[in-house]
Amino acid sequence: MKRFLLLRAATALAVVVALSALCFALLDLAPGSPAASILEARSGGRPAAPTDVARLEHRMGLDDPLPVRYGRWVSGAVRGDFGASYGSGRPVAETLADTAPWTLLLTGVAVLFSVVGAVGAGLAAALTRRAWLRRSIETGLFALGGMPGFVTALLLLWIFAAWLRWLPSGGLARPGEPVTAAVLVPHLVLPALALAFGHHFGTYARLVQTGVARLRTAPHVENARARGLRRRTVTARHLVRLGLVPFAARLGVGVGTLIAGAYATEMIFSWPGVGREAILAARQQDYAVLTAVVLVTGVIVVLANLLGDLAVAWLDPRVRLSGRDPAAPNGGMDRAHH
Amino acid sequence: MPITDRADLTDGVPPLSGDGGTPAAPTRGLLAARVPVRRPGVWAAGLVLAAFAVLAVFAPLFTPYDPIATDTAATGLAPGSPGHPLGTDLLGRDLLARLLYGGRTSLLVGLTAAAITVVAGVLLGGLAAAGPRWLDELIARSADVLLSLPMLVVVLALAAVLGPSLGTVVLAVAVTSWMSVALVARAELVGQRERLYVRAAHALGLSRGQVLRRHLLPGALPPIASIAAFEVGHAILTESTLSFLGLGIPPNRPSWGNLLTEAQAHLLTGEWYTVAFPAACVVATILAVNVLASAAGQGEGRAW
Amino acid sequence: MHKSALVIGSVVTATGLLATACGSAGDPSGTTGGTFTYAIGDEPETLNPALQDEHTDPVTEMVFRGLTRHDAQNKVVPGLAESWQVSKDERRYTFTLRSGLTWHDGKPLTSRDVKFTIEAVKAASADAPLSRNFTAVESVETPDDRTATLKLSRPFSPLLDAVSMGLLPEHALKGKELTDAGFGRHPIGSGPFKLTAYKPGQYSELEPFGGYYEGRPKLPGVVIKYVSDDTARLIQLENGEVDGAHLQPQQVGRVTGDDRLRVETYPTADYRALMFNFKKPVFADKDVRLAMNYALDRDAFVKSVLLGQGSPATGPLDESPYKTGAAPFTHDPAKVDALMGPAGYAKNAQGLWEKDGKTVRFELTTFAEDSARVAILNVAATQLKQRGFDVVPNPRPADWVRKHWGDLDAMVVGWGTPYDADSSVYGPFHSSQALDKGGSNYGTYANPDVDKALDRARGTSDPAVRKAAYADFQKALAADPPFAWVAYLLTDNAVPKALKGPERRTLGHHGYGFFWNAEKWSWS
Amino acid sequence: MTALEIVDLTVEVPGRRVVDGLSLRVGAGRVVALVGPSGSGKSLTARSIVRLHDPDAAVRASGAIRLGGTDLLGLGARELRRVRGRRVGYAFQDAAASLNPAVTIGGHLTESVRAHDAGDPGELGAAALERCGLDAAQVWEARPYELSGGQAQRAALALATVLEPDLLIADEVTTALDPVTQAEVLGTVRAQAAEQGRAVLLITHDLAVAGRWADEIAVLSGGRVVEQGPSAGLLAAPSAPFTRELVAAARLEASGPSAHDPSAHGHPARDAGPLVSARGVRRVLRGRGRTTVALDGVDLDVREGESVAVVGRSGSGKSTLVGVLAALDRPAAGRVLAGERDVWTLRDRERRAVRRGTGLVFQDALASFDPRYTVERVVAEALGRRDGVGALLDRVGLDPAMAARRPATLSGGERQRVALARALAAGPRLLLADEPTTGLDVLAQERILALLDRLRRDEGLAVVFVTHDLRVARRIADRVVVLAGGRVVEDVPARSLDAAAHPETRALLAATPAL
Repeated sequence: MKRFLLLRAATALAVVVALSALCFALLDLAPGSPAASILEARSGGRPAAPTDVARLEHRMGLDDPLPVRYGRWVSGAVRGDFGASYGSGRPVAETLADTAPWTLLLTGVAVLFSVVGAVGAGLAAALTRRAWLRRSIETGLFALGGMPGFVTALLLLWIFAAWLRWLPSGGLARPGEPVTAAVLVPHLVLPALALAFGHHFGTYARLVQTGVARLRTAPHVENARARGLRRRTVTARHLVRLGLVPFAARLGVGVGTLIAGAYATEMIFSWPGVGREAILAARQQDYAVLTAVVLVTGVIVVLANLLGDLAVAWLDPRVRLSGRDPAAPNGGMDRAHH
Repeated sequence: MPITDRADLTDGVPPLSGDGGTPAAPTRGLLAARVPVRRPGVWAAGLVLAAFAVLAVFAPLFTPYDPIATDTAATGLAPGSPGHPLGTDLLGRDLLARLLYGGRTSLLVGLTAAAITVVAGVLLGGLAAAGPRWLDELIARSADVLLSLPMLVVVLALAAVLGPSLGTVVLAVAVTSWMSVALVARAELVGQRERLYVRAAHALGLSRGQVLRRHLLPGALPPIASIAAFEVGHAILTESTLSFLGLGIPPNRPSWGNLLTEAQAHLLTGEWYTVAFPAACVVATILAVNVLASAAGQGEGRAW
Repeated sequence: MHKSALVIGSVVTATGLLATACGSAGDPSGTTGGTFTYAIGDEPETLNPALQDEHTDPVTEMVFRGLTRHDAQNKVVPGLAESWQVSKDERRYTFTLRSGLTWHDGKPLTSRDVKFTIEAVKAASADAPLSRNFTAVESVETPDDRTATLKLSRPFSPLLDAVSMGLLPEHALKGKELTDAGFGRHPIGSGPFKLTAYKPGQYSELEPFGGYYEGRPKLPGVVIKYVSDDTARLIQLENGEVDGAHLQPQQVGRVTGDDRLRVETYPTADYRALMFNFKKPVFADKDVRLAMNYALDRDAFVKSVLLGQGSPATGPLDESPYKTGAAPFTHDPAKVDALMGPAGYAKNAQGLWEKDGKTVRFELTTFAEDSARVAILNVAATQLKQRGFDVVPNPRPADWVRKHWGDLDAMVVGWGTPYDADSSVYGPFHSSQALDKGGSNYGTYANPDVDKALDRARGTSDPAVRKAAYADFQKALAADPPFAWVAYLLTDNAVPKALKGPERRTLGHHGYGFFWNAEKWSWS
Repeated sequence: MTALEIVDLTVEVPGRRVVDGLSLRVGAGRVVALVGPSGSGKSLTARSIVRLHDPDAAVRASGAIRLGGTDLLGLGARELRRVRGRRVGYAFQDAAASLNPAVTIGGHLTESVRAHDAGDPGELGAAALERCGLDAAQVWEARPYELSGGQAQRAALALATVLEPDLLIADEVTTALDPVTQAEVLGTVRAQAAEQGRAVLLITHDLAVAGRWADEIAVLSGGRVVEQGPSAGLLAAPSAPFTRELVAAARLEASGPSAHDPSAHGHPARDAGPLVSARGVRRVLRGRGRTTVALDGVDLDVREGESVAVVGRSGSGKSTLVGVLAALDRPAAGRVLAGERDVWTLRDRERRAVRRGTGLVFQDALASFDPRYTVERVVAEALGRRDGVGALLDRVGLDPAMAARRPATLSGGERQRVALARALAAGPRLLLADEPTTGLDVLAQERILALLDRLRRDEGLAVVFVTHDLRVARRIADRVVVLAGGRVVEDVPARSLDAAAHPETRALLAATPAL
């Protein structure tokens, strides 16, 4: 187990390093000058004069070679200094400190919804003997799976905020209102639901369903029944735990999808998280912010993957022996739909 | 589920299947061929896809309108208006024409992206499975990195380097989804390689190439076909999401994603059908594709 | 049934959540009598007025005040300066500040702040778009606390307009960069409202400033909420989560039916036009450009793209006091034929104008992210095509456009200002401002008559001379059009019926300026 | 005293009546073996006792199953649960698979005790483990996959008997075990039955096992008990024709002219050089953190026409040896010679020719066929053409009409013949057979063995036959090689096996039941 943990952690670290280099390089490849877009943003969308652009680029050090800039960035990043936003001049670290917790909260709750809902629906579909129930759950899951995440979000917004007016449509709280739990919860429900339902919810539920259904006639489940265990014990201890392994293996990767999905969800629900920050930064070519956000997102995803691996190892101790690829024998359907 | 990466570690005797007389659980290969015939849903899904494909390919035969030509004399017509069965948008563009031509784009993106994804994924997965251990590790770790990288960034960079276009979307989808195919292909090939019948084939004196061609690839094909079908749906979904974020198909080329994006501003202002039609097309296509994909991957405990 | 327990449990939990949530959701009665909450799409990068252009966002507009300001007719009137004198040679402006002015933090506001502001903006050059307005200022003298004298190297008539820019506090910015992020988010101004909280990505909260020179504003508070999604903004308005909101044209109809709300529709000086790139030979013939100006059906644009929220545009100064109506552009297909025929063009088999085997073929592009511009592009392309111009509509992403200004054929652009005409016509139309020279004349339009008229208008503050110069300018432009003008936009804002005070004025880019007289607003 | 009485039991699965009027008694303290060929309804009968069918399959049972006066068939789900585990213990064929890999052995025992509120789990569990010959302190915290096959089966047995049930159903519990372990496990079962007055229903296809460890044998055929009686008497004087057939097959006596008789086959090839030889072969297996030396300096020659049985316990390296001899697995040290040539210095193409010249048959025949292939394709692939498939099938005693079927639809014996047909397609001089009859019922086993005899006799085929069953080894081989810990510990002619001296061989001999 120790070896397994170390191996996983080392891999995660390597992934983060590779990620930082990759996203720095990727953003560097993007043409178009951040300076131009800053100036344009400042002048109300009017095109900026090329000489001004060149001057600003020089001042921002954007004309240094890529390795120099990467070195500068890394040496800052390890000290928690991600530079300042090209646009507002605000330290990126400060922006992250302001926004990352909200994204974590949103995705955390969405993961919770996703897990509770998918496990619930999947188990119901796997365990019920009523064909109509199973079929209607399956159909519902299929329908959810066919809907782009943003459509789901808009639909929820339309139903619960615009039509029924049960829930607020966005933000953390009313402006000026202290952000307390009682205020936050209703504001959180719609975006978290949208995020959970809009991103692989069906996949998860189906993984639970097939994972559990496949085990229903497994010898150890049969044995558990033959030993006169209570149905609840058989289901919870012998059927569900191992049946959740494929789902858990997939969930770690899925969190990445979810966070990426949060980008659009945060835009729609005015949720002040890193995703919204990233989209805005991307539109303004504010690479200082974008690079940091991507890195932070990547770190969260890597951590989520790590947690997913640990969950799998906990659910199925055999995995600890092999030390890698807990998902692979189950088909490893690691589709990332960001 | 059982982790049998070294079945020959002990001389352990594999369990018998039941009393031995009755056929064991049907194998996947068998089912892949059988399932579609048995399930009406599969036929329906195939029909829907075929209909969409025909409508898209022969779009000009089904509508006299140019999907991007505006008509300021016929703006915002409701469905059922004379000459415009599905109505028009606020610029007077015929919605049916836009849906048909949009289907062209979306299906094209879906199919080509899925094709590239699957070919690349199988190739890389095959390399990982067959190649030396370091290559396996390299591919697996690259997949890890890419899975951790929000797709948005990749697409942003690609769109910036190549300019947003259909090709960029296709490439973006492929670059960000080959990993799943590669992982499945690798797992399948490794799993197949350790199956007894592959050993039996080697024992017959077949060459590596022959074994790969006759046994490994056909064996890995159903799950790959299944994932390929999912990729088509995934690509269409991704196309629409990217277009929604303004990173996808150039806005002037109708695609279902673009139609949705344009229309979503009208969700509350009366023109609900501008959202409903393209959304229905996307959902129906992905449903159909998913039904087919599940049928292909049936029995593997695989989900979509 | 044990197996259903989990499912039912989760359903119960979810329902419970919903139930809790419902209690605290939308309160349709609004907050009448309290803080006015207004939702807008764009959030500025900074609240420093010197880093914005003359069209400032609502918060900056309310927090800051300049030496001068604009009235409902966009005329320059006293702001922090109670009066000013201009020397005969128009190279010396002397401003007298009102007495007893203070900053929001209670520090006194003096002429040294005027000097600091102008010098800081000048020094910031590229960082501050408005520095272009102060290039002519040679020095600022402060003989006493209430007097500031600006010395100019040459006459620059837009100066009074330029000093409407919000004044910056020396004590808060001394020794710092003008782009200082802290100041950009926690600005100290001298305007009618004081910023009490700014949550980036969420909202800004303002309270009335008691030390404002016209007295404490009547509204007990203003919140500007940043809601980028148009639909979400409408929902929040309807739910009562916000009291007022900036509206999209297609949303006006829906809000009009709401008996709690009133829609304030104001004209803007923000026009849309098709800009031609004069480096492309296809646009060399002015008759072709004239013909295109006659080929556009501007009323159809207003009706379709803008849903009535706009008016036809024929030139850059239609919403300006200098408007002459020199350009007779209407939708006139016969005129198109009459212009194209003599110019040597004939319709080919596809019904396209053709000369020497070449059609009038060009790509019409615009920022793909701006859906309103894309809509204009498509309608324009369709209309021009119907009249025989071989237009290829192709919106492109802003990044791409920014890199390829010189290569574009034609582009849907937006310009215009409600303030001094100079700032929105000199840049795009004067040949000295051509793209290659680092200016914003992106089409590289060059017309000596236009140049002469613009220079004349800029060089004097004599209203009569300026009027004549701009008349000449408009005439020259109409004869040799650099653009095909499409429409001016109207801007719509929903406010509660109980809110009194918003007053119609021609607004600027983005419809910014709605809060121009917020200090006078009150609940009825 | 009758503990279990089954009266006129009929079990139907959709479309088929599998058990048809079966009646059976098991007295307290008695071990009754339910013996029958594959498909005779043994397992279904056992499962019917505690209604352990697939929840989705519509299995219908009628008749009466009385356990000390309770009719189990009449019980509701709640009452039945109280019977399961407490009054009826059930031990499964694949012990490791029948335990949850995520739960420790102690955890399994604890939950069983708790489910019936039967007392202190730690105490009862430990006692049950001790009874089954396991050290509770050692295995309590272990997870099933950490145990050896024998340990797992003991643990499963302890689990089935932790609450000292009146009846233990042992469903093919030792089929996958080597004879030594089998003897230990069944010895325990029998001892416990006697000590605790427990009735044991021993389901097995192996008549010899039944004869050695059961008090009574009930022979099942076509869903009925055709004969029931005390083991010794029944085996000595079977009365029902089917029983006679079964007993004959189980005696493993060659029916035709013996293959052992050198004069019977036309290739007295003792003088010729070996077909294949292993010289100092060492093979190391690596897997999941464990490294095992599977073969350690093995020398072996197989000559033309010779039949060599390789026997040994689980893990002794038997199957590894087959892989090495087949030129499939490369040894870490030592040489494998085909004729005079070292196969691992040959070029790839030549090595493949060596493989073609060697037939290989696996225990799990079905798994050795590509699931997409029909019988015809399976054989044709080895043959290189389609037209000889019918003849080959005929040669292994299969109806050529079977060519169109898929192996999955065939019975175990038929599959193994298809495997043989494939192995013979390229006309090999050597056949390597890795436990080809393990898991087959005696009748099917006998048919395969007879077929091998005939092939040796008619075609002079050399055979290396891996088995853990000394009776089979005796029946098929000229020479018996005993492996232990990856080494050859005994290499003797089959007829002098009884005189073998090595303790490993003695242990195997002692553990092997005989009729």
